[in-house]
Amino acid sequence: MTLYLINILLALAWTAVTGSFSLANIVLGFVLGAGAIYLIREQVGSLGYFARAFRLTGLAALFLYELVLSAWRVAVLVLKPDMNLKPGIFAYPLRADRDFEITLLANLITLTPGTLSVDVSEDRKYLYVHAIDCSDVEALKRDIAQGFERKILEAFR
Amino acid sequence: METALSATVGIFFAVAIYLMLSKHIIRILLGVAIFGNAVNLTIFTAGRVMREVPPIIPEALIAPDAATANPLPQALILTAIVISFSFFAFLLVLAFRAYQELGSDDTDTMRVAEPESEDLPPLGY
Amino acid sequence: MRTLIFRTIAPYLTSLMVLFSIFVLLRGHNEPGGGFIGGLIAASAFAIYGIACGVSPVRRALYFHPMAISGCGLLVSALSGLVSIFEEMPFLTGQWGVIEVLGVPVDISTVLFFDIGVYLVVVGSITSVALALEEREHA
Amino acid sequence: MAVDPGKTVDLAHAMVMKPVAAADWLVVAPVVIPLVFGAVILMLRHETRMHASIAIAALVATLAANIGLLARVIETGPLVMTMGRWLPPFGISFAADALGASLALVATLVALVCAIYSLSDIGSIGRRYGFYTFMLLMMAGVGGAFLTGDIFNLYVWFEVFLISSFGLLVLGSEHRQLDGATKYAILNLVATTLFLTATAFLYGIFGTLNMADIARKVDGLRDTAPLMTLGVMYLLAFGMKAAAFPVNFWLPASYHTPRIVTAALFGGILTKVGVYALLRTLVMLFPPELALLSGLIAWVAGLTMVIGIMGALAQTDLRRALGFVVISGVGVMMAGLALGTGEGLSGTIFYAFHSMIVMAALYLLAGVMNGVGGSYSIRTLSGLYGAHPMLAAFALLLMLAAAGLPPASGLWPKVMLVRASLDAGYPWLAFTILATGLLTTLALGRVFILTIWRPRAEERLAAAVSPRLGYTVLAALSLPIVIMGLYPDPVIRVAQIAAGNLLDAAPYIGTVYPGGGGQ
Amino acid sequence: MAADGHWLTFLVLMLPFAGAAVAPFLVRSFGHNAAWLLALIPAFMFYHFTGFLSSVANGETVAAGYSWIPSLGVDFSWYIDGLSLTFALLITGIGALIVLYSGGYLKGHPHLGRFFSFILMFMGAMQGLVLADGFLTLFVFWELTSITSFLLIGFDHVREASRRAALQALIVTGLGGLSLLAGLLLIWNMTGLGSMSALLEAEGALREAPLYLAALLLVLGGAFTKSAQFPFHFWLPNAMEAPTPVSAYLHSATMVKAGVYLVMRLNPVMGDTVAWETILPVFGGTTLIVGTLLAVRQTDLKLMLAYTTVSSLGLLIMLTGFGSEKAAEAAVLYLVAHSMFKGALFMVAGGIDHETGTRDITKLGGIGRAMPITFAAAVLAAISMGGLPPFFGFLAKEEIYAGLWQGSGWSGLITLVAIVGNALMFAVGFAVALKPFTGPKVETPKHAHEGPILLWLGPLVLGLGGLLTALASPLSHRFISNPMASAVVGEPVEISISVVPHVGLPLLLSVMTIALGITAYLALARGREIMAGTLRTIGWGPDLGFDQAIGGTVRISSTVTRVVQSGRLDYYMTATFIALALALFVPMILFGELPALPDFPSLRFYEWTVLAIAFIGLGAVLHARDRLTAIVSLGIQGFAVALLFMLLGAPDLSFTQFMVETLSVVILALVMTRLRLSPTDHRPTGEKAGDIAIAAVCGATLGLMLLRVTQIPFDDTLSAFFAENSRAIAHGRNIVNVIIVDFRGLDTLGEIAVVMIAGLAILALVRIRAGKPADARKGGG
Amino acid sequence: MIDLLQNLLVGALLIIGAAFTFIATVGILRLPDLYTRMHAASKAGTLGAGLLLVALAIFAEDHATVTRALAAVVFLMLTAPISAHLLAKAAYEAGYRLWDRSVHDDMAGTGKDKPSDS
Amino acid sequence: MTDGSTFRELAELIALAVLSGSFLLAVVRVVLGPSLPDRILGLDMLVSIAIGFIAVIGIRTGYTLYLDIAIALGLVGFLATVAFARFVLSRRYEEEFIAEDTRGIYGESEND
Ligand code: NA
Ligand code: NA
Repeated sequence: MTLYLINILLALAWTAVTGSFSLANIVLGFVLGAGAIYLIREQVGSLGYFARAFRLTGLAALFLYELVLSAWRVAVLVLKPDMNLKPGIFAYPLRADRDFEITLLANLITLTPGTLSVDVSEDRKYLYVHAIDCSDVEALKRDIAQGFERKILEAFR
Repeated sequence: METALSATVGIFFAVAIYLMLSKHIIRILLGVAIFGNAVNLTIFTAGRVMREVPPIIPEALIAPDAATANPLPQALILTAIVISFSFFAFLLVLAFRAYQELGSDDTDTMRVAEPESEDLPPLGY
Repeated sequence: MRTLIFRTIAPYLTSLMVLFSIFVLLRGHNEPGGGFIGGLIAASAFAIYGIACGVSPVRRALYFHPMAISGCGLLVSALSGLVSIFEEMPFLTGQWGVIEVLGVPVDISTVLFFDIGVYLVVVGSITSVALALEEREHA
Repeated sequence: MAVDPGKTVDLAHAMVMKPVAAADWLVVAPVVIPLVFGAVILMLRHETRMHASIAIAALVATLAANIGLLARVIETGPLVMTMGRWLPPFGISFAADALGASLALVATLVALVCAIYSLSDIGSIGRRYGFYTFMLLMMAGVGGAFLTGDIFNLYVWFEVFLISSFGLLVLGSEHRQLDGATKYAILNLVATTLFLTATAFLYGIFGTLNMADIARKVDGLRDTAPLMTLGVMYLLAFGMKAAAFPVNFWLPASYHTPRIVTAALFGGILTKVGVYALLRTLVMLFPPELALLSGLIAWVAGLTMVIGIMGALAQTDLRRALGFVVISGVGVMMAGLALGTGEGLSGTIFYAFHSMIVMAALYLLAGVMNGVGGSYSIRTLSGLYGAHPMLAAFALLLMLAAAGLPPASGLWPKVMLVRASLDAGYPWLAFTILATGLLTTLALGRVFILTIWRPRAEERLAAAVSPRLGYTVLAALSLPIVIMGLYPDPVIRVAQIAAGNLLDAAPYIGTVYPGGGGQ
Repeated sequence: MAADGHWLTFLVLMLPFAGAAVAPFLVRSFGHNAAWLLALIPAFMFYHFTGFLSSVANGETVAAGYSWIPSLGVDFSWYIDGLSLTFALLITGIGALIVLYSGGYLKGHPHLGRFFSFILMFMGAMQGLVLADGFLTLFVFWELTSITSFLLIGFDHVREASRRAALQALIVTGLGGLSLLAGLLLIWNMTGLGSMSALLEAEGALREAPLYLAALLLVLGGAFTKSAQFPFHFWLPNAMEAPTPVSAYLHSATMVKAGVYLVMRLNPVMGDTVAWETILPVFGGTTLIVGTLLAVRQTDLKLMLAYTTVSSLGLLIMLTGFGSEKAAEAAVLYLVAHSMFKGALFMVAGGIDHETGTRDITKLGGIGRAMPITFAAAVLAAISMGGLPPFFGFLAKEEIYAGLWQGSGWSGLITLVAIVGNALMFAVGFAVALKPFTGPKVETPKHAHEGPILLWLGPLVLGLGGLLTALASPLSHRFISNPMASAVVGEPVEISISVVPHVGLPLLLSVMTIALGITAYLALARGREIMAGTLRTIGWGPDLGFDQAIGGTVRISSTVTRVVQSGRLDYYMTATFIALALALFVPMILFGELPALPDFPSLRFYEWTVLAIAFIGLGAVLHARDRLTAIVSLGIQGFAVALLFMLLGAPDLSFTQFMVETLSVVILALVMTRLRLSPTDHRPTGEKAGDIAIAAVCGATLGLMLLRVTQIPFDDTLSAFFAENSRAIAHGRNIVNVIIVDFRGLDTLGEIAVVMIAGLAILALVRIRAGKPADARKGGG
Repeated sequence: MIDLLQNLLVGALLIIGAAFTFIATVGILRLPDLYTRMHAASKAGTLGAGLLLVALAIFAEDHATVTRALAAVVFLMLTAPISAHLLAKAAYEAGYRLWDRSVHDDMAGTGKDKPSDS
Repeated sequence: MTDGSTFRELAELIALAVLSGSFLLAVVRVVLGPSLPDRILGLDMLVSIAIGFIAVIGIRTGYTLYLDIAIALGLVGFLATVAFARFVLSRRYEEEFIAEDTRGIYGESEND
């Protein structure tokens, strides 16, 4: 978090020096600031900062990919003359246990293919997910566990 | 455009009034809401209509260089929308409380202020 | 409605919306927006907060009773119209001035305060309604 | 590109350059003072002890401003202030003429007296949930309605006092209140919405909202625009607000349900705002249309009077009877509108002053009677004379006032209206006015002999509420009633000036547009 | 108006009201003896008016006053001539005696002070009435007499009969008062003359006015009700519920004569027409006969006197309207005589009641020995009433017959009526004066003995007055009868009649009357039975009719109100929208305000879509099976309107509309949470058709009106101004917002006031619950 | 060249975005129960609107618009899943059953589907 | 030859047409229901479409100021859905209501 602040300060310094407060210039300042911090990564112990940044980026990329994919699948499904659906709700055992992680996971699941978070169990052990194709529950669970949940845990721990 | 809007306004008014002739407060309230929209469209149309050009002066100019939509009716409607929203909210809660206390939203049965069987006042002296 | 997911995300959403509402308020003079719309957005934010996390946190967050905020708004608007009496001008005549904040010139005007008053009235009243109804819900 | 236009633009093309003296603020003071103090009271929600004093102080200040305003208007003619310094018709003009200023004054007087009576009628819960805020904002709305010179702004002030009256009406949430408020709210909302619709059409026709501007443009549009339909719409919308037959239903359905001080405020003030708006629009803006509608309005007036007083005769509940008396008074005022002559209009205006005070006083009287007699029903209320002769005296005076008998104020406006009716060739209207007076005597005379004179069957109850405060406010209202009854000349003079301003709008227009041209 | 020198008269006019104000305090200090002090007020007034006697006798009149309501051209003015002066003297003179009598009669009454107040107020009103010159001065005092008489009749308000009588008198005389007002205003309108003196000067003006007959009927409406002419006579006997001083004063000597006064006053300007000379004698004669017949029926002393008063009033009206100079003179003489003898007899009746505890003539007898002075007063009065010499009543009676008999059939009929009426009055009068005092002693509730001086002074003075005025007839004619008769006739007249009987037709008729009267006196008991039987057969009378009228009015009112104010919101709404439909449709058709035929609109496809969405939303709201669907559908049309605003260049509107629609739906959802609603609402098909018709007409006409409006060339000065100055002066690029916060900031100030109040009102609604005095929760903070 | 690219990109995004939106609406019409319909709305719908906003961002010249367009996308992504979750949960707890040909329901019997509190 | 604006304008029209169609279809769902959550879903969909519509109109007219409306609509549309969900939840045990509400599609129509 501290490093994030430092990065912002660097960006501000950049804009002050260049005398332009335009958005592009701020972004440029931020990127340059990140580069500057990267240069001094070992002194300031910023390895985790970048690693997390990369993982977050990875999560975002995965999400976008999954979003497009899911939208596409839904499109195909909907446009098919014969919708051979096998929907259902399954309980997904959570590894994540922080509110924030659970929430993020649930939201990502909702936005991705064929799954939709309905609820979290009282004891926060299970996430109830509605799937549009529930013929193979275990495969679904596996996908989530190795997809989003892993990435989230990587990014935030 | 004005013709289409006039017709629209007429339909809005008709629907609103039909709903307001109901015995049930919730329906009357729906009528009130539509009534409000009808009036807003009336104000809008009465100020004459122009497509798409919002009455906002471009950054570079001191005054619009071309005709814009008439801003005054818009300002009037804003005031009217806000007011009718306030009234709608009040009426809604009033209806709700009336329902809670009187047990009905049928205006025929919630006649507490003017009860049905009122006897004559005393005729003596 | 106080599900874990909603409850976790609602405060962030609320602050985001309040921020956005102030943005809408301040730019209203030049772009679509203004006190009323800004106030509605902020009130929506508090309503979401209230639905997700309960009424008490919202009341604590606002500190003042929403209707007092509303009254304050009306007062601010009316008073901003009264400033012009000192300039021998009619009620609600806009007074414009520039003050320096840390060396940066900032335009201030009675018109802006008027709009802020509108904002406060709307935030206060609508929030009050929403909270009162929400509260009744759990009575 | 820093645009600093103030320096490059000649302000005189857009703004009033003449400095505005602080004394000119009298014209907005009746709105601003109650508005500001209403907000302050709301901010001090929990200091309920302070509410009444703040409200009374605010109303005293408003009353003072109103007195100053009326004095100035009588002395030097209409007073105008265009908000935001914009030239009329671009800014919203407040334009006080004798009509608006005098009605605002009387309304404030009534409100002040009601505020004093509320000390005994409104508890801390009522205060906490906004009684005084509602009341002050209602007065701001009423003042605004009387003083504004802009027709859309008139709509806004109508809504302000309407929503405030809703608040007052529901305060307490008793069953009857909720039912009454539902009818009141929905029907009144229909009325104001019609008003707004008519105003939309008006704007579409005239391209302006300033009443002086409309008045000077109207003759040029008479051949091309659907002004008759417009006039009828205003007649209907404001007739509803004024509770004229056949659109008077909301009033008897609701006025008897709230706290008595609220009923007094309503009974005194609200319908008169509707009458005022009728006068302002129909007489000042659409006189030829009014002339064509004269017969219709005369019928409305007559039926309103008769239906109203018949309703009063049929009631057991004192407050409900008074609601109908209010309606019958509206009919009397409509009569002057139908005649449209100077004498008729001044009769209407005088009657409005009279009716505001008398109806408020009658409701307060009912409140005091209930306080000492424990009921509003003329079936059970009785035996008040023995213990409370003062009450009997007030009751008698107010009965005479309402019936239009000397030595109270009601006589003179009726005389003026009867004379005007005979002059204008409406003898049956004169007859109806007089017959209504007789029926009012009957209705209230019955109330008097039953509640005041009739002895109580059981042992007399100790007064639940001390009538002292009630006597004070009744005395405060009786004083103008008697003065107007014995020496009506100043009031008639004001009413005549007001009527003159309506019939000849030239001074009004001239004040709003001092240059004669304007734009 | 000349004011100088007349201030004393003005003071005298106001004096009784001042006396009314202090009376309760005097009574508190002096008890019933305050009467002596208070009697000084009328005594002083009487004295003041005697000062006018000689000048008035010389044919002078005084018209004076102050400008009262210059803006209406109304003066507070008075007119003193023979007519008003005589009345004023009677009012103040008898008034002084009545005040004294009241002190005795109501001695010890807890509300004696109040009584004095009322009686003094009445005195002031009555005096003002007869002296008033300006029409409105007259009317104000006229109504004040009705009001004070209401208070006096209802003085004993614990009794229902009192209350009824008071209301009855108020309503009947109130009816007349309004009729009179209408008449006076009509006269004023027609002639431009607003005062009696002016009217008297322009003698012919009124008779020739176009609406003379209407004015006459209206004025007579006032006079007849006040003077208890048939069929309005019934209130007067009922008014005997009042304490006896009131009966003696108001209901014999003064107030009931107000109508006679009015007729006399107007005789010079309204008389001498066929209408006048028909209506007055017919009503007067009928009243005379009916009154006497009903008097015969009574056993109560006061009621007997009351009905003879009705007769006398009828006689006076008949005489005044007969049209001959002599008849008018007779009316004058009879009026003066009647005031004295009837006032005396009432006081005697009251004295008897006071001392014996009963007024029932059948339960009285032989108290003459116990109450000799009262007996004497009674006999004196009765002789005058019977028209026997040498009393003033005799002069009057002689003059009556001299005035009425003209040889024609009509005059014969009238004369016959007068004879019958006088004879019966003779009988009743002597019955009252003799029956209780003579014959064997009858046991009475209280043991009879002579009352205190306060009780017998009045009747005795009045009884003697009837004798003295007759004996000194030249004097009384010079100062009283002649000036008054001149005023009534309208030109100077000279009355010559004296107590010395002149042999002639009048004397013959008098003898006939007396003979008939004695017969009737002897057959009184039998006559009573016959009358009682007759009335039982008829079974209905105006008095009963009054109750039925009141009850009927209330019932009809109730029925009408029940229809008009049905208590059902849907009726109210239906009526309102029918009114709207008519208000729009009729002028549009009648005045040709329909729009020109428009072209078919050319819209872009997505604009059509938006409109279609709106209509689908509306349709769904209408068609919705349950209210929830309707609510959701409501969102659709609001949504469509917002889109429409966006497409039409109104971003602020669109923005606001979206927000507001959403919030409306949110609040609906929050509120509806707890509502358990029946899923459908029922509207019978017939009702549905009606509603559809109303809605369709309203919608169509509003749409047409809008179209019509948009076909007028538009004046966009305002918007051009806003566009030009929005940025240049008001520093804002968003013109709409600049309008809202600057150009039309006041609208917005009002608007936020509405928002604030709505919030507060909703809070009050939600928090305050009936029966639970507090807001339960502390959460409000 | 930049203009061409921009226009082509904007045009393509417009068509694709609109298409996804359309598909979503077809989905909510065709799919058999509430829960399956919500898939269409929360995915295709969100993506459609998002793409159209991105098209606007690309089309716009000034930074403020770009930022706001992207902010709008983020808001959309943030709120869409939550509203889907809330609606699904509410509907399930309110007793709206799954489609009768659903193959699996782990939530049945957790107490969410029947009265648990007073 | 061209800067591709013709294509863009065509795409705008296509998008508007498609979105118009979507509007109508979503409205159909709202109107048809059959259950309350279905209608809410339809409304939610309408909001999404409107956001897209605003974007397209913004491109077409060049007035990007409509964007703020889109943002606010996103936020407040969310509030509406939340409130409706809350409403649905609060009615959870009204068996009668639900039975009637769901009869159309989950019951008879599928089986019969
Ligand atoms: Na506004
Ligand atoms: Na009123």
